[in-house]
Amino acid sequence: MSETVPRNTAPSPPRAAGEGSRGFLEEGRKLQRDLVEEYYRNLATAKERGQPVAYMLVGGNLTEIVRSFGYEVVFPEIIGLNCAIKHASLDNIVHAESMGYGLDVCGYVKNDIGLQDLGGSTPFGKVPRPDLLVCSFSGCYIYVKWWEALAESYGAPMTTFDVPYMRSDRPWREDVDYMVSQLWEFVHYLEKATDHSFDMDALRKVLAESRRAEEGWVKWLDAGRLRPSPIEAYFEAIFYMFPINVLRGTARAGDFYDVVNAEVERRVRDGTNPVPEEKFRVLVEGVPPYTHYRTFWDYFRRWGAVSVVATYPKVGGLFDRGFLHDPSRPFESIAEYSLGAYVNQSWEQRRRIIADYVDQYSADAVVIHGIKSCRSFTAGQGDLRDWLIHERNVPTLYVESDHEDPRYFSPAQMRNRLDAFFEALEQRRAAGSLAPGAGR
Amino acid sequence: MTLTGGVDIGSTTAKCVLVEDGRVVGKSLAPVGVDIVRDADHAFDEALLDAHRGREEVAFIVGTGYGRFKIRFGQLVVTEISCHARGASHLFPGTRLVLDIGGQDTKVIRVSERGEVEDFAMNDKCAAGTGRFLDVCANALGFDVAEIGPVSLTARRPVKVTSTCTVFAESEVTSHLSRGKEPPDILAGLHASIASRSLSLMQRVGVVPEVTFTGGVSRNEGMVRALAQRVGLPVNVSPLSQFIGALGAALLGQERAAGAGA
Amino acid sequence: MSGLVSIEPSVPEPSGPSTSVELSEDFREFTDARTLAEIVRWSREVVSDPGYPTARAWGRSGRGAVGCFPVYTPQEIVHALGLLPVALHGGGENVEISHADAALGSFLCSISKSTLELALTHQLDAFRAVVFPYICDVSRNLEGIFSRLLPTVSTHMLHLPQNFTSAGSVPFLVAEYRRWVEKLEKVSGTRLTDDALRASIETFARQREALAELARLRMNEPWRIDLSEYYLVRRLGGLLPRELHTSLLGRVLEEVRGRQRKRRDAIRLLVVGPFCEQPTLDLINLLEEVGFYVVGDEFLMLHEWCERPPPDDDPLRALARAYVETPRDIGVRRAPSQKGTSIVERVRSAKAESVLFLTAKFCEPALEDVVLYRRGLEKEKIPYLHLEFEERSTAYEQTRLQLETFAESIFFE
Amino acid sequence: MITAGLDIGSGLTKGVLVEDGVRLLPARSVPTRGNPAEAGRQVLGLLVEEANLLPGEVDYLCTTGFGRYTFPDRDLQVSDITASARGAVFLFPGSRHVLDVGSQSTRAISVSETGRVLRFKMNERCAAGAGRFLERCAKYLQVPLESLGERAAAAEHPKLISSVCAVLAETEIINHIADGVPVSEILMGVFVSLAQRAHTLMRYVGITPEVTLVGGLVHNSGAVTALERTIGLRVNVSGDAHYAAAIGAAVLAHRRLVKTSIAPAAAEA
Ligand SMILES: Nc1ncnc2c1ncn2[C@@H]1O[C@H](COP(=O)(O)OP(=O)(O)O)[C@@H](O)[C@H]1O
Ligand SMILES: Nc1ncnc2c1ncn2[C@@H]1O[C@H](COP(=O)(O)OP(=O)(O)O)[C@@H](O)[C@H]1O
Ligand code: SF4
Ligand code: SF4
Ligand code: SF4
Repeated sequence: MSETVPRNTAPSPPRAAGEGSRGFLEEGRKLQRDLVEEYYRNLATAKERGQPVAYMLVGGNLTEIVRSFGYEVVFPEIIGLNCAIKHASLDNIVHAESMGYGLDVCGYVKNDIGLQDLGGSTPFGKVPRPDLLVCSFSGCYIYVKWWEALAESYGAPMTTFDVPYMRSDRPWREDVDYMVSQLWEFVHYLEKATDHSFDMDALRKVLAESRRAEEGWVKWLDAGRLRPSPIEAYFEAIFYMFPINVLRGTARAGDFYDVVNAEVERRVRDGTNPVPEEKFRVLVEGVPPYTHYRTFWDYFRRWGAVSVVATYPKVGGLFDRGFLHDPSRPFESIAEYSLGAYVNQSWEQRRRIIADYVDQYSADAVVIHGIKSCRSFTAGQGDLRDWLIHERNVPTLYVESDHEDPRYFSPAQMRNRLDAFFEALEQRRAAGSLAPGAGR
Repeated sequence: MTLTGGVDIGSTTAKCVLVEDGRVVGKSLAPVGVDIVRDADHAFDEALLDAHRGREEVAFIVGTGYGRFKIRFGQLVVTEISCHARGASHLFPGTRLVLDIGGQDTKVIRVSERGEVEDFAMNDKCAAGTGRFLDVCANALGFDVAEIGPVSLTARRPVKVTSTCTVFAESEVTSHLSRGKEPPDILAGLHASIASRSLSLMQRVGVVPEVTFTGGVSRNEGMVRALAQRVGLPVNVSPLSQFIGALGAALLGQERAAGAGA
Repeated sequence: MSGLVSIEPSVPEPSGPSTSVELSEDFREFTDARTLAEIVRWSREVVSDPGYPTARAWGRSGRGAVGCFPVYTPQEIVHALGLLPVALHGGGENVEISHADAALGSFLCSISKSTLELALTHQLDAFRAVVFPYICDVSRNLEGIFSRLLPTVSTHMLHLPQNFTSAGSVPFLVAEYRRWVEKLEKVSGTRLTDDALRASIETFARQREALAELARLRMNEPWRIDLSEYYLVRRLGGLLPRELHTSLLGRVLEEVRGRQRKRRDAIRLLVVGPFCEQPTLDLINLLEEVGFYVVGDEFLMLHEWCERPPPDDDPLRALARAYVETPRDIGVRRAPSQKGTSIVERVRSAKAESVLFLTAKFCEPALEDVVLYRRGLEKEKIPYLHLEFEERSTAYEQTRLQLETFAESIFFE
Repeated sequence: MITAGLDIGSGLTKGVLVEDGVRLLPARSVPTRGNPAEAGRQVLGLLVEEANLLPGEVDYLCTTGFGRYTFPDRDLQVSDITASARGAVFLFPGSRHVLDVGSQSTRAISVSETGRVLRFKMNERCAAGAGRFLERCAKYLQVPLESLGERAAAAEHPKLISSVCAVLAETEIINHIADGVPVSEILMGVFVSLAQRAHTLMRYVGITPEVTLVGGLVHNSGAVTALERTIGLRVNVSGDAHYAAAIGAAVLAHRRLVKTSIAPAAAEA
C-alpha cells in the first residue's frame, strides 16, 4: 500500500490467516459444519428411510415431543437463512413473487414457498415435503399464515400450538394451563397419526439432554460479559445456535457446547479474541442481513467493534433468563420455554431485557438491524432506539435491510451509516463524553 | 498556519474547500460525471486555483461524500455525517440539528454543543424528495433549479402533492399542469411536501433549535421557507451551505494536522 | 460573518381541512336526522374528523370512551361497563404522519402509523383506554409503543386464541377477557356484572341483525343504496352508541326499501382485504364509478366477525365461545375450510361475478391470503384483480386504469 | 368506415387511423409535453392530412393512455391495457401474452384469441423496470437511445442492476463505470435487469406463447434480445407495435361503431 491511498479513521480489518481470523472457533465451527451437513443428509434421506417429516418453526418449537414420535424435523427458517448466506435465496423469492406473494411478504416465507415450488433443492441437499405441519404460534403472526399456505399447497395436516403473548415477567397460570392442555391434545394427535404411544419417561430423558445443551449454550453466551469478550455474540452465534434450535434433546447438542466452551476457555487463556483490539462493545438487536452477512460483519470489525450480546440468538428461547426445560415438570416447562421465545415478549419486556443486557455485558452502544419484511421483530424498533438514546442514554444506531432479500441491502449506504456511528463514538470517547463501557 | 483541504464527492456535485487557520481561502464546485477520480482531482485543482496556492502547500486532505473512497490524493476519509456536523457547528456554533438535503439523499444529524455527532438518521434507499426530485420537477416545468425557489414564493394556492417519488415526479407535475394548476402553486406544493418529509425524518432524532440547513437544496430559498414554516423554528442557512461537507472535512483536517504536529 | 442568514418561520398554515365536528352529548344530531341523506352527511363529517367526535361527545358527559383497534374486540364488555366502544379506523387522508414514522419504521401499513400519530398529536385524548387485538404483529407491537408513549391511557393487547379446536381455548380466552375487564373496571370505576353483560349482548345482537339486514339488501338490490351511503351508515356503527345506531338503521332500511331507482348494467363484485385499514371514500366511490356493484365486502368487520353468542350461564364465556366457535374466513383468523374453496363459496353466495383484492399496502396478513384465494378463483375461472391502497394516497390514476381495464375485460367479449 | 385511435401517453401521443377495423392507415406521434389535449389534436391533424381526409370523415374516435379523458372530442375511451391487448392481437393474431413496456410502467397481459384481457399485472411502486429508465441510462452513458441495443450486443458478462429505484440505479451505473466495467456490459445488465422484472410480472399472469411486445421498447433490439433469453421464448416485435394501444383503440372504436349503427338499423328493419 502506498502512502497516497486514503486510510479510514478505523484500523483495517485483521488479516491473520485461516478461518480463525474471521472470529470463529476452529473446532466449534468445524463440528457445527459437520452437524449441519449431517442434518441435511438426514433430511434428504428421510423419505427413503420411511421416516415421517414434520415442519416446525424455531420460536417456541416442540422439537423434543415431535422427535420422540420418530419425526425428522425441518425448520424452514433455518433453511431460509442457510439459502441466504449461500446467496441462493433471491431466485426463490422472485419465484414466490411470480406466484403472487407481494414485495412485503416475509422473506423466509417467500424463500420457503418459492423453494418448495421449484422442487425443494438447496445448495445443501433436497428438502423433503411435510407430512405434518406443527405451528408453534410463538411470537409471529406470519407463522400462522405461512403454515396455512403450506397446508393448502401440500394438503398436509396442520396443528397449532397457540402460545399467548408474554406481557409479564413470569408466565400466568392460565396461560400455562392452556398450553398444557394443548400439549396433551397434540400428543394424542401424534399417537393417532404415528401409531406410537406416548412415553412420558422417554420425554423426560430427552428434556434432560435439552437442559444440558441449554446450560452449555448459556455458558457460552455468558462469556460475552468478559472484557475483552472471547466471543462474538451475534455474528458467531448465528452458527452456534444451530444445535440449540435444531438438535435440542439429542446428546450431540450438549456435546457440541462442551467442545465450544472448552475452546472459549482456551481463547480467554491465550487472549485470542474474535476482535484483536476490542474498542467498542456492542449489543445487536434484530435479525441479521443473511444475504450480506460477512460484509455486514466487516463493517463492525474494521472499527474494533465486537458484539458482546445480542437478542437474535434468543429467538429460540430466552434460556439465559431462566426458561430452561425441567424434566421433572415436562409439559409445564415446555410451555414456559415456548412463552420465552424472544419475539413473544411484549415491548415492555423487550425493553427490560435489553436494558439488563446493556448493564450485564457493559455494552457501549446498541446497533439495531431492522428487517423490512418482518414486522414482528421490527415494528417498534424505532421507538426502542428512541428509548435507548433518550431514556437510557445509550448511543444507538438503527439500520435497515432484509434477512433474505439481497435487493434491500445497499453496501455503500450501510457502510456509511456504520462508519458515521463509530466515527461519532470515537469522537465522543476522545472528548471524554463516552466512558468505555458506559452503557448506563 | 496550516492549509488543509476538504473534498466532498457527492452523488451530484464535487465540492472542495481549502481552509487556513479556520478561514476558507478557496473553494470549487463542479458536477460529478462518470469519471469520479478525475472529477475529484479537478475539484481540488480548481480550489487551489481559486486560492492561488499550490498542491504542495496543502498539509492535510480529508475526503468525504459518497465517492470518498475514490479520492486518490487524500490522507483520511470521513463520512459526510461527521463533516456536515463539524462544518455546520463551525459556521453556526449554536447548531443542534443539521438537515442536509443533497442530490440523492437526506440526512438529519443531532450535534452536541461541542459539535460532536450525537445521533443521526437518513432516508432509506429511496431518492424521493431529494435534490434530484426537484431537478426533475424543475425540468418538467421548464425552469432551472436555481429559479424554482423564487418562483415558488409567488404561489397563491399551493397544490397538495402526494408523492415525492423522483421517478414519477414528471407525471406528478404534468398531471397538475393538465388540471390547470399554476407552476408557482405546484412548486410550492412540492416544497411543502419535501418539508414535511424532512420534518418526519427530523423527528427521528428529535427537533431541537438551532436548526442548520445544508446541502445543495438549502440554496433554494423556497425550500428554506417551507421548511422553517413546517418545523416552526428559524432555520440557519449559510451562503456556503452547499460546501459545508467539504468545509467540515477541511476543518477535521486542521485538527489532524495540528494533532500530527504536536 | 455577515453573509449568514437565519430565516424566521412565518405563521404556519393549518395542514389539511381541520374539520372539527362538535356533537351534542346526547347525539341529538343523529336522533333528529330523519333522512338517509342527513345521516350520511353527519357520518361524513364525523368520519373525516380525525379527533373522533363521538368519543369526545361521550366523554363530555363524564363517561369514558374506549378505542378498539380493528378488527375484532368483544365490545359488549366495554358497553356493559358504561363505556363507549369506538372503532379506530386510522386517520384517513388528512392526517400527515410526522411523529409516528420515527417510532414505527418505514415498511408498515398506514393505519398503524396514523393511529399512533393521532395519539401523539392529542387527537385521541377522549379515549381513556385502547385495546389492540392480536390480529397481526403490527397491532400487537403497537400496544407496547402506546403503553410507553402514552402512559395515562390504559392499554391492553388482547391475545385472541389461534387454536380453535383445543378444549383449553375457551377457558383461556375467558381468563384473558378477565384480565382486560380488570383494567376497564379501573377506568370506569364500576364492576362488571353478569346482568349488565347479558343486556349488552342483546344490544349488540340487535345491531348485528339490523346490519345483516342492510347487507342482504345491498347484496340483492345494490342499486337501492349507493356504496358510499352504505359504507358511511355502517361505519357509524362503530362510532355511535349502539342503541342509537340500531334505530338509525331501522330508518335507513325503511327509506331505502321505498326508493325508486334504476338498476345499472354493472358487474357484481366481491371486495376482499380491507378488513383493517380503510381506503378513502373516493376510492370506494371509484369502484362503482367504473362499472361495478359491490355486493359483498370486508370493509368493516367489527360487527361481522362473530355470530350472536351462544346461550351460556356465564356471559363472558358466551362471548369467548362466540369468538372461538364462529368460523370466519378472513385474513386475520384461521378458517376451518381451505381458503381456495371458501373464496369460491363466498363468491357464489354473494352471487358475485368477480373479485377485487383490495389490500392495504404492507398489510401482510391480507397479502398472504391473496395467493391462496387466487388459486381457488383461477380453478373456477372467476375473474379477479389485486390492488393495493394506502390510507393517505389520493392519486388514483393507476388505480383507475386497473379498475377500468378489469371492468372492460369483463364487459368486452 | 374510418376510425381513429389516439394513445395519449405520458411521453408520446400516438395516433392511427384504421379502415373498416382491418386495414391500418397512417400512424403518427408527437411528444405530449404536458399538454395532452393539444398533442391529441396535433396527431389527429397529421393523420387526417396524411390520409387525405377531411376532419369530418373520421367516423368514430377512441382515446386511450393516461390522457384519455383530457381529449374532448372523443366518442369513447378505453384503458391502455385493454387497447394494447387488442392492438397486439391485431398485429399478431397468435398473441396470447402481451408485454407492454411504456415510459413509466410495464404491464404483462394475458389475452384471449379475440384480444380480450384475461389477466394483467403492472409493475409495483417503482419504475426502474420501464422505458424512462432506459432513456436516463442512455443519457448517462452518452449513447443515443436508438443505438443502445447495438452497443449492448457485445456484452459477455452483463452487470446486473439490483436497485429497484431508477434514480438509485443510476448511481449504481456510475459506480460500475467508475470501476471500469465496459459500457456494453452495463447496458446489457440494464436490459437483463429490466427483462427479469418483466418476467416476474409475466409469470404472475401466466405465460402462454405467442408473446408479443408492445410499447416504446419495441425499438430497442437489446432489450428484446435480453427478454427472449430471459423468458426462453421468441417474442413478436414490429415497429408498429409502438402504436399497439392506438391501433387497439381504433379497432375497438370500429366495433362499437358497428354495434351502435347496426342496432338502430336492425330496429328499423
Ligand atoms: N442554485 C441552486 N438553487 C437551488 N437548488 C440547487 C442549486 N444548486 C444546486 N441545487 C440542488 O442541490 C442538489 C445537489 O446538492 P448537493 O448537496 O451538491 O448534492 P450531493 O452532495 O449529493 O452531490 C441538486 O440536485 C439541486 O437540486
Ligand atoms: N427510437 C427509440 N429507440 C429506443 N427506445 C425508444 C425509442 N423510442 C421510444 N423508446 C422507448 O420507449 C419509451 C416510451 O414508450 P411509450 O410506450 O411511448 O410510453 P408512454 O405511452 O408511456 O408515453 C421510452 O421511454 C423509451 O425507452
Ligand atoms: S419473525 Fe419475522 S422473519 Fe420470522 S417468520 Fe415472522 S415475519 Fe418472518
Ligand atoms: S392493516 Fe394489516 S398489517 Fe396493518 S394493522 Fe391492520 S391487519 Fe395489521
Ligand atoms: S422509484 Fe421513487 S419511490 Fe421508488 S425508491 Fe426511487 S424515488 Fe423512491
